[in-house]
Amino acid sequence: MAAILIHAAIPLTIILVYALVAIWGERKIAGFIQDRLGPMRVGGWHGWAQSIADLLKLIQKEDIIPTNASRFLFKFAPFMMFAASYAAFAVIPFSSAYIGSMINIGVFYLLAVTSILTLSVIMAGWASNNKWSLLGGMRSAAQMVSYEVPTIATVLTVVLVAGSLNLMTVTEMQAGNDTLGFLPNWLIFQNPFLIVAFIIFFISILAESHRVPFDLPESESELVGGYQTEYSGMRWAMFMLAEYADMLLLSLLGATLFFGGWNSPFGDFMGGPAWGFFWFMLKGLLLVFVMMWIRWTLPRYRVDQLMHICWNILIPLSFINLVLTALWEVIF
Amino acid sequence: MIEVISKETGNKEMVINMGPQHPSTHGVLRLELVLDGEIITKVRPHIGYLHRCFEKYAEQMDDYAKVIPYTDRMDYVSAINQEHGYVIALERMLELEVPERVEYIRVIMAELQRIASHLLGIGAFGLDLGAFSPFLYLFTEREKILDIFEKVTGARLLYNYFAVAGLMRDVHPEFKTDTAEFVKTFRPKIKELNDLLSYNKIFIQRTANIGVLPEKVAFNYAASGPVLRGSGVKWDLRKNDPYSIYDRFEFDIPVGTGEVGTLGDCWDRYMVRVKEMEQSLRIIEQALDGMPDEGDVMAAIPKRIRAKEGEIYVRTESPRGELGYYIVSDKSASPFRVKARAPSFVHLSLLPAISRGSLIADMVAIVGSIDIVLGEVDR
Amino acid sequence: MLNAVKQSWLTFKSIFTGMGVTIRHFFGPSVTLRYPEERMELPKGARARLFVNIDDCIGCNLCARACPVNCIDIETVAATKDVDLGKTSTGNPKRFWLTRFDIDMAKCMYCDLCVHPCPTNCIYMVPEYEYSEYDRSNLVYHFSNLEPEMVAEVKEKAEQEAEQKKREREEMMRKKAEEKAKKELEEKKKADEEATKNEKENGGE
Amino acid sequence: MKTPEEIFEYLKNEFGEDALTFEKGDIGDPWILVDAASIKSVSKFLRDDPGMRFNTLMCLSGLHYPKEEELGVVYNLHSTELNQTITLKVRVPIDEPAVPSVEAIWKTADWHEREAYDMVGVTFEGHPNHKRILLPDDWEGHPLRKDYVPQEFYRGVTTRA
Repeated sequence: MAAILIHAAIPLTIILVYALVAIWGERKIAGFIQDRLGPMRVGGWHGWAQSIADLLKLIQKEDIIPTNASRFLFKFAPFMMFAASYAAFAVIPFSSAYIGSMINIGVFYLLAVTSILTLSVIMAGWASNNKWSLLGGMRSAAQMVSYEVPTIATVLTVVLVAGSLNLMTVTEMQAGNDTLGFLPNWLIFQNPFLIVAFIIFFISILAESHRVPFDLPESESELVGGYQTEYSGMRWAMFMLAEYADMLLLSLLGATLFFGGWNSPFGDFMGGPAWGFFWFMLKGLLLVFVMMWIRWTLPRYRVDQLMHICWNILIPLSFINLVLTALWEVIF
Repeated sequence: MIEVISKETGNKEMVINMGPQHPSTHGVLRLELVLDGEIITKVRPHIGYLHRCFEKYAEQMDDYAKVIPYTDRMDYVSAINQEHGYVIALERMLELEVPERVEYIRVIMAELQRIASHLLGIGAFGLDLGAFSPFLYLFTEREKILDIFEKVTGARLLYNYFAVAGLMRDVHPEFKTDTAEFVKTFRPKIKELNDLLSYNKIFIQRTANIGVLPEKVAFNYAASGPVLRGSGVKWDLRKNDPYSIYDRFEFDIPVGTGEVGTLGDCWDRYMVRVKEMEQSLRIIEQALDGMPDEGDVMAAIPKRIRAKEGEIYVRTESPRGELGYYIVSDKSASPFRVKARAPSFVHLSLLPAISRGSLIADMVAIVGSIDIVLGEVDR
Repeated sequence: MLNAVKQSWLTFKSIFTGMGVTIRHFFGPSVTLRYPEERMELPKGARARLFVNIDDCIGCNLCARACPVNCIDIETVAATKDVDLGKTSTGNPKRFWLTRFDIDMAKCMYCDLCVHPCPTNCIYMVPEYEYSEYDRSNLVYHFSNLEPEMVAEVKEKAEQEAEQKKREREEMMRKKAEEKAKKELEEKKKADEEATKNEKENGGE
Repeated sequence: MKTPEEIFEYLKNEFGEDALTFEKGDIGDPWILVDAASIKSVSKFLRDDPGMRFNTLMCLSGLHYPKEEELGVVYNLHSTELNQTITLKVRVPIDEPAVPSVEAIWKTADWHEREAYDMVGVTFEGHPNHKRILLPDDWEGHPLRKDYVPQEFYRGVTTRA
């Protein structure tokens, strides 16, 4: 029992600490990109305690439920959303010494569990009984269902090369430093088609985690706040938390599949479980940084263009890529 | 939820209120949208939330000059241009001579204000489409212009700087160097804007072929300024009906080209504004060269203006288009009637004509591309 | 197919160009001020608050009349003959006690129209912008430096003088009227006398 | 390019002397006073005639003349093709302020006419959406009339400061 609790507590702690840091970090990054400073007041050095202050404020806020909302679903949606992203962390290998649950179908489980996010977004959008929320919910349902296909196809490509659905095994086989003599044995350097796969994967996770240029469900300049319009206080904070957790989850998945997970880029140098955790988080956070960087650069797509990109470009491309990878594997 | 069955398609339609409090209606504008899914079948703009009785105030004032600060408040983004139109109308009506130096300072100020206004318009347009950073970069540049204005006029937004046949105060000695410095630093920023936003493929996909305004419709709706020029019409009051001393300067009229989509789409209107800023810089440079260093900034006119009976309609090119003042005077000290023909008002009225059949996201782009200021729409 | 590849490439290229611009800004300096610690220096002629140098004010009311929003409220009392209010620094003689000179900064629209008509340049804008208040009535600035007792005294004096003047005028009027009446009476008398004389003369004939 | 006088002569040949009068104030622009009944046909002629080609209606304003107890509508026209300008004016009695709408000729007149109705109370016959534009639909009175007194209460809310 105690072991289970500890296993459950470790990812939760990581998520919570990460969310506080990432929200602060995103504001700082946005600030620096826009020639500002971002939060500077709370806590002294560069306003590091800003997220904590925000969290305290959100906890104290009134919990408003619209009169005509579907009360149960309205209350339940944020928790379900957070639960889905949290549960998926169980199969992420944080270090060579730690993985929440060592199951053989890790990737499959992760993709299945994250699909629940779609449900909770629709739930929130529909339960609010607000037209903007409904539009946001519907958009996001379409978007997430669609973009799951290229995500799965690219993950499948990796699985094909690695030969395992267990993320720990996938990571372990990326150890070592002898691709072309000096590069680490990461999957992205193994095979030219995996580079294409990574690009498709990265675009898809941008869309899956509602980041610019695909942030249509909550695009504030069109739909006010999308499915979050009617939420306030703690429930809204849960959405925020789930969103950032989702971002981290998909980035970590990307780091595991393409960038060698907890493997050090320098072979055995700076290896070991503790350094492994460090490298893993560093890789994940770098991807998160790129997502934020993109967010503060680009405008967003329109909903039909979003669908066009997915169904007409990414899905065919990802399947062609899958076939070519298979050929490459057979030949070499 | 209000649902209606469409007579034409038989689909269920949803009525949705965009505004008056909505992030991308640029103020308190309410658009009543009838949606079939996400496709707009009908738009009904509702205005008047910012109506501040400018015309009634103008009649109630006991002096023609007291109206000038109220003209500032119509289009608060380009206050100088609003004043310019009003004082020119009065000067033409009373046949007053304006000193040379005043004309040059007025042109420099008006062109700086045009750049400032376009910066805000372009920035807010990008913001509507989800690009946040360009907005703040452009705002930084706008602040520099406002700094110049503050040093000259004492105010940052609502200047009340132009007086009838003169200026409220002379410019400070560093005015020329300050402005020249700004012109120098601003040119590279336009290139940066083009890199970051104008030629960004996502931005082009969002704005090309959207909200197409054909030339004929534009004339019928009396569109003017960048909206008309975006449709490919070479029409600029500074060239076609020159006022002040604009006939002395050399500059081009940028028009829409349809290079990324259809002629007269949102991108063309946007690009006309970007190119216009470069032309304004050219005018400023020429005006700085030609501006006399010494001279009066106030013509010798009686302290209180008393007009004879008569009326006049004077139009000037404000950043948003043709700004007209129709002034009727009787023999009293206050105007009998002042009507401001606001370009934003006219442009907003053509919104239903160009937005039928588009998506909600396009609606945002169209409203942003015609660049309305609600203060001017409602007056 | 080739076109699609080209389009995708152009899309990526434009995205990377944009990202290049933002990352340059990321490492560039910040342009903002951290307000309470750092303050912007307003230029000399900035219009942020109205100020009245009350010693120079002659109470001519021109500024109040120029104001489009009527935010200046002036009450003057004519100085009595026995006091000399002196002259302003510009040399204009002062003839009025300024019992009230209030400016409601909540109403003011910073248009600068009141500054120009002033004959002694005693009302002007100062670059001082940090004067927000919790109560709107605190935004009414009282520039008159007369104590309430002084105001009362001055008013009383002025009233007395006015009354005296009135009385004097009445006196004068009465005198005039009396004189006029006298004159008229005399004229009438004369006329009467003449009439009787004439009558007599006529009657005598 | 024609001067207003020439345009007046041109119009007189077409519509006769009864409907049109040429007027000018002591200062400013001259205008042509048009009979309310014929404003629509005059407008259509001005737009379509090859010698006129007034393709834009720059401005349309409503006026109130308290002394004559009349309302006026002023049309400022411009031809971008021939670069000429003319001002038309219509005056109607205040108790029967009906003017034919020119919305069908220049679409821009739509909102301008609604504003004129809202502000001075001229009614436009044949306007497709004849409603107030700036003020709420149930407002009383027309604010730009010289004798306008604002209503005390609007839906139970005082209109005083």
